[in-house]
Amino acid sequence: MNGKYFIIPFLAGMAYLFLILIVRGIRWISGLSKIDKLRLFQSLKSGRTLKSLKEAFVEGLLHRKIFLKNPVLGYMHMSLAFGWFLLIVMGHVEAMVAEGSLSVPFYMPIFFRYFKTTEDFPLARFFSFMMDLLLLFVLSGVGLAMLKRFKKSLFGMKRTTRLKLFDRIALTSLWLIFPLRLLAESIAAAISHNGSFLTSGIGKILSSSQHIELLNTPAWLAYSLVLGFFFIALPNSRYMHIPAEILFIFLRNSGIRLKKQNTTYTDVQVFSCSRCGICLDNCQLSTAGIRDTQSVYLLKNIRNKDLDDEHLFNCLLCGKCQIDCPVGIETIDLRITQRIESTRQYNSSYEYLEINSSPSAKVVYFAGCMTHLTPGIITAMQKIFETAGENYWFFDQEKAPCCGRPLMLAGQYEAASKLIENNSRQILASGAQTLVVSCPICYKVFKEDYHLFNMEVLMHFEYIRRLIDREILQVARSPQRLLYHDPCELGRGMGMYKEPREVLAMTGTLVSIRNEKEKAYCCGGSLGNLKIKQEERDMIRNQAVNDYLEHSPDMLVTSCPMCKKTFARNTRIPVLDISEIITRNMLSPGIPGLTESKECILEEEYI
Amino acid sequence: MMNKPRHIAVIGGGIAGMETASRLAQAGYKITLIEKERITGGHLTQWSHLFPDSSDPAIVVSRLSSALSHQNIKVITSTEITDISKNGQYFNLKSGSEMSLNADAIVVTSGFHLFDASRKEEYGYGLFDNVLTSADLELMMKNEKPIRTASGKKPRRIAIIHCVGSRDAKAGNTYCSKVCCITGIKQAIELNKRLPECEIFCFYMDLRLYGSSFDGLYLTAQQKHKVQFIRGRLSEAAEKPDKSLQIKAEDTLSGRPLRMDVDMIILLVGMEPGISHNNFSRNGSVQLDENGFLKCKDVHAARNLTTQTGIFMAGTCICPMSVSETLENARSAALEVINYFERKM
Amino acid sequence: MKKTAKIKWADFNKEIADDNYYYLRSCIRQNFFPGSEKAFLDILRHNLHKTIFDDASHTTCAGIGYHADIVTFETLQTIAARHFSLMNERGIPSAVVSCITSFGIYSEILATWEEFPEEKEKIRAYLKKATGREFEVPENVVHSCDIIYKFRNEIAAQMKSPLINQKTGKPLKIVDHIGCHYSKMFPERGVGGAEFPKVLTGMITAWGGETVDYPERRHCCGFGFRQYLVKSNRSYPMSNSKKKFESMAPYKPDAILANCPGCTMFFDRWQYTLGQIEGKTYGEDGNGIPVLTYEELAGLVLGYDPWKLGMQLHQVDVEPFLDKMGVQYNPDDKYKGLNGKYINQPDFSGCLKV
Amino acid sequence: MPGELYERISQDIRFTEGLTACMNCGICTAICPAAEFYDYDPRSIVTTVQSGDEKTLKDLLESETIWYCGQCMSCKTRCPRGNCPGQVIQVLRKVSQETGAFTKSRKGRQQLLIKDTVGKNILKYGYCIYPATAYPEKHPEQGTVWKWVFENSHEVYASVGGNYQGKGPGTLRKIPREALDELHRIFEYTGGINLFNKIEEHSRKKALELGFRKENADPDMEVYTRFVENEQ
Amino acid sequence: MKDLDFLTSTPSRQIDYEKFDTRLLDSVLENETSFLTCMSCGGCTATCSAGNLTNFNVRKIGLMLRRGEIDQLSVEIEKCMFCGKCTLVCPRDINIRNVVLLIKKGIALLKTENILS
Repeated sequence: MNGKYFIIPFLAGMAYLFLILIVRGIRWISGLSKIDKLRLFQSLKSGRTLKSLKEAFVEGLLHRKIFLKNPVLGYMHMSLAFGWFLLIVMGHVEAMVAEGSLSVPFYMPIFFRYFKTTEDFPLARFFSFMMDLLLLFVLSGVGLAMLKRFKKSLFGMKRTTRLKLFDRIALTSLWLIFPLRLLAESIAAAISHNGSFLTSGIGKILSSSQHIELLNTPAWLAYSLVLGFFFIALPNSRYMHIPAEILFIFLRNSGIRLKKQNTTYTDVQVFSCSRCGICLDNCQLSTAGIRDTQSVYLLKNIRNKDLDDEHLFNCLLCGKCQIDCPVGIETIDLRITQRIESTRQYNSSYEYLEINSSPSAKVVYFAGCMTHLTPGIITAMQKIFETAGENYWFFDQEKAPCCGRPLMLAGQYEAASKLIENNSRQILASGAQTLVVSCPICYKVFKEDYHLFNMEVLMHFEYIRRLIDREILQVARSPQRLLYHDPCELGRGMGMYKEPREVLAMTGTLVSIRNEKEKAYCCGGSLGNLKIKQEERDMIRNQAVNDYLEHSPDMLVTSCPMCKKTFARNTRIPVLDISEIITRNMLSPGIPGLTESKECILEEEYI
Repeated sequence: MMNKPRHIAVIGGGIAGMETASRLAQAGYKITLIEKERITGGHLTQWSHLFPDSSDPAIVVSRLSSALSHQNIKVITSTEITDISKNGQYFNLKSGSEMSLNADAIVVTSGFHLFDASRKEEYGYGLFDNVLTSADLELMMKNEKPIRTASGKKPRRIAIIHCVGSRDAKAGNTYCSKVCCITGIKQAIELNKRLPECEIFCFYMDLRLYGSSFDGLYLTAQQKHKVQFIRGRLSEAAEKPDKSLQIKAEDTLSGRPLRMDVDMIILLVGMEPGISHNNFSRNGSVQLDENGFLKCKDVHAARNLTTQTGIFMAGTCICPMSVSETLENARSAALEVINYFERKM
Repeated sequence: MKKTAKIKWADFNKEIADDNYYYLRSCIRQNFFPGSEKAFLDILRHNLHKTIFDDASHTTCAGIGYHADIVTFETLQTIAARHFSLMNERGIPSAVVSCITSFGIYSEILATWEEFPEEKEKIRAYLKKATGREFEVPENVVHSCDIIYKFRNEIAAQMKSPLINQKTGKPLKIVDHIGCHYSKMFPERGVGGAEFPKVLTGMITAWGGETVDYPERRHCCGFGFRQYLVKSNRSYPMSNSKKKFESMAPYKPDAILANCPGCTMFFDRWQYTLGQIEGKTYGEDGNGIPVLTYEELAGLVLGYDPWKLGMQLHQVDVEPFLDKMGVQYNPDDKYKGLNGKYINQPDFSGCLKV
Repeated sequence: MPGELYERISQDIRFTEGLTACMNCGICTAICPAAEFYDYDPRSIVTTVQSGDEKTLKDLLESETIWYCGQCMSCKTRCPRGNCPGQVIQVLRKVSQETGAFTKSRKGRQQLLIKDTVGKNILKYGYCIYPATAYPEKHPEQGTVWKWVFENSHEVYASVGGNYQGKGPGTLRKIPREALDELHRIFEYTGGINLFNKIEEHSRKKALELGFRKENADPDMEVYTRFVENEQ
Repeated sequence: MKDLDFLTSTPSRQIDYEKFDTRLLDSVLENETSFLTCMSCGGCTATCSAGNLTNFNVRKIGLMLRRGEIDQLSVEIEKCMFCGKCTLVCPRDINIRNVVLLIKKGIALLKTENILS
């Protein structure tokens, strides 16, 4: 067979790709901690492997999540990935049938039409039809991808990521692979009359040319070349996400999690990002014109090792990017880990902290720094405790450190642990069983990072709910239309959507909107973002307010003092905390009947 | 109606006098406006920019000047009234022995006198080449001169000193001159526009920015023009061999003394009562208040009335005022004069 | 509210009596510049033909004790009242005070009595009880530098050596230092007010010299009373003096002229100390800057022998200045006693022993 | 709340004279020689006194800070309200000595040293400073020339027309007995001696408190003096 | 040199504008322009969680930065808890948390460059 050398680029690319993948795979896996390696090993032996395989198939090839979010985009990804996959599988079957052997050289199916010019094997027509059909399937995806690149709005996307050199090579190669395959096969079909509807059709047109034979080898060479290019570019481009994602799925399913420092698991996640850009559309920072700090850029920056604080810390940490990530990258924790790395050299020791004696109490109330700026919530909570006759200790009434969460959001993990340790000791010393907090920021850190043993940590509305259930507290229903704003730390952060709504439903009519729960807006106040300007925060907040106003609620209710403060700056919509709504509609003990609820009381704030 | 037009003498051809004169002339009164300088317009003729909008004071002056061409107005310049006396139902005004004039009423609009900065010796005005007053700076900018040190160099750092001659028992003035703070901020901004590389510091005790847009100007000065504000009153300035100035103040917010070298100092001089006030008060015809300004009959209800019936007043001879306040005050004085004659009829 | 008159201090001349003075001596000046007080009396009597009474009976004013807080204000006032009583006894209406601290104290007492007459009556009672004396406030209390300033032109008329550098023909550059208590408290009691008193510069220019302004000109020498008197506090006065030396050194002054005995002494001594500890000098060629009292300067101008003026008692050698002025002196007489007898001599004089 | 200490401070005429109402402009601190070399801020002292709070005043009287002032009175020159923080300091120091608060601070305790040198000179010789007691070993900064003067005092003073320890008028004359007696009586009748005694008495208490005790249980003032001299 | 038994001269407490390193200030101003607009009202200090526990003064942090007192600043800045109350009460909406972050970062950098011990 003359001219067989044209497959060399393909072979070289393939060899390079596998070499890199093996090296990386070994490095990533060996870089895991001992315990994580054990986890991986255990899971490979168990049924979880099957689950991972299935997930890899469903997400990696079929792109289920993208499909659900955006069918056109999903189809595009699926046609490329799954179509190519099928082409390879079908090609191998065809080659095996044609050769009558289970072992054919692995390049054979790729260049099948070049090598096999006759249709003298069983089901040859069927195979060539299927192969043409699959090629068309893939080409439709390529077509869409080209269209998307030049007219993204057709895909319902506002923005796509920017490309760098290797991405461009890989992308161009990828775009060219299938049209060139079509061309090569069509030329082969013109010469050997072996194609099906697609290739032979084009072959017929091409056969009008006098020197069609002369074009055959160059066309296959071109096809081989772009494949080679693609494979060489792949590990250095975003297409690395294809193999990385598969590994990611296996590691994740074996129970490996992100740590407070970078590990190779971080790298696996970083490389698993396909830069599909879905996170860009979810991100509210775009509303404020911030367009270079989103998760996809963060991952890119980590990969390229050019992450700076201005980008790292300009994120609300609201978690909206994470919920829709088709790959399931833990964008929030990943960013916090980077913040920990970035600020590791300057953590505070808070040597001035003192342990004061704690009074004994049944319930400890921790208002938190933010609640101290919304005295309305404190007053409401005190009233609730008093009505309930609770033996409670207001831990931070006079002097107490912060809960530590804001420090964590700033990456100051070690420093936060000092506060956590100090607070824990004092809270535990009270002998209380329950810790009530009125701020989701505190709630999250108390739940996740404090070690309070048997002590139960409750958000204030959970505590209120118990009081109502036990008929210690009675609330009246008012006809008010209440729109509940999910705080990020509580909703996406802790998955609490149902509980606050249940409490609110007892005292008013809840207005349901499209952008709630997982899709809820961030108020823009976020302590997670250390770089954003106030005007930008205002834009983000106003976007939410404008949407809320369309549903004409009587009141915006939230369960986060920070959200409350943020919304209070926009005076178009009255905003209250759950606790305040409850105290307003609380029936005074002994005096049945509705306490008068005022429409909107502008409470005195510290500002 | 009146049989014979009443004759009113307006003493002082600054903006208060010009505005009062033109308003009264429009109302049909005969006006004699007496100005001691060669031209009317007062201090504004020496000024470059008005706060808060950086507009040109020449526009204000020329509008007022054209109103003076009214047929009922007679303008006498280069004449200083040295004595006022009451003569039956007339007031008699004298300028030395050269001029004598009778009027049915008088409006004093004799304005203010800029604090003589050389009285604060420790600031070195008149001693050191690079110590200027806010008025010197205005004149420099008005004449489109580049802002340079005495030796012609571009200043790298300028200090603007608030409260010079104001709120100062040592200078004999314990009142606040009110417009200096905002003038300082305006000048800081103008300096930054002309010298973008130059650091500008304001030394203040309190920023008394009473106008609705003045605080916005303060913000702009900080934000856009990188003007820095240090809370502390300048204690002394001293000249260094290279003619730059070493200044000392306390950074009161740090509680520590502060020394700084600057290439130029701008002293925000306050308004003092005009010297001619003594001429009016000498024979007891009008009284002065504790700061030496003309005393109002009532600080709330009768700000344009002196203690002498028939003698009115307007503008900065009453107290420090901005341009817009002076003009408003002048119009209210005109109204008081008209009321006075209508009641008399 | 205390208001001050709206005047320019630069034009201010205080009232200084013409003749017939009562001399109140200074502790520090007698200790460290004994020749200066002698020279002052000599100049007044022999060059200016004035009457000045030098009383044996007056004592210290206790001012150093007062500002170091171990002497009460009442004690201080009564001591001053006793001195006024001594003046009354002699019928002399005008006091000439040699010390700036004392001058400040008399000024403070007179101002207090003016504002609180009942305080004066209290002191009258104290003095009566303690000594049986009565007193009236003198008509005029000035510092001895005020007298020299007042008659600076008369002195200039008798001048033997003007303040001209004999080698270059240019005026000698002299920086002045005014003692804080001369007029910082009561500007109306200093010639030219508080900021730029003319009392010393007036002498310098009248005698042909030139004065230079320097940034720390008005800064205190750093005496600080208790800050100097207690050994462990002495880094404070030294730091302050050092600040002044560093500020004046770039102007290359030929001498420092001070009107306060303490300041004169400190500038002289701290240059030595800084030289010893830090190895640094502030004058030319590794020397210090000579420090002069105004009596010494007047004496030199009038042709007095520097050793009779007591200039050998300066730690910083004054010879370079004398040479520039062209004053005739015999170096061999520097350490000679009353009858030309050699007294012995210091280990070394100057700032830095090399 | 204003209490006894504020009463006591405000009764001194120097307080009336020295403080009207401070507007916190900082002009005094700006040129204060002590503010530069000590952790000292006359403005804030005046504000503290102005607040009149008894507890804060007590702390102030026991603090180091009131002893930092060098009494140059430069503050008085510039104050736009005509105040004199230096005079306020004098009053605070007086009250601190009267109440014994001065022994609570290192710098305050030094008052004993000043009383024992300057105080002694005044009463013994009628001079604040006296050649015979300006010992060169205690005054190394006075230099080699002073050592020469000290060692040859009679000859040196005589050579420049002095009258050291002589009769009659003149430089460093001996103050006549009658004059010294009058001076003594003035000190006695005006509370001067009383102040000396107060300083001594409180210092003795402090010496005992610090455990400087002689065999007979009296305070050992020599050791205490050396302690105060060398305290850093 | 001779030891005359007492300190030679005391270090000056005076803020000397001619003598400080503005690199830290410059880097903060470059990245957080809102810091320019501080008017030293002290609202931040009044609300500060850390300031409630110790003598930490947020307003003075800004002053130390402006006056180049880096040594003191490096000690004081450690006390901040990042709780963000200051940012919320600031009448000029200064992003104080970022200022603190930038200072901490800058100081760490100066330390690595051995400029600060």
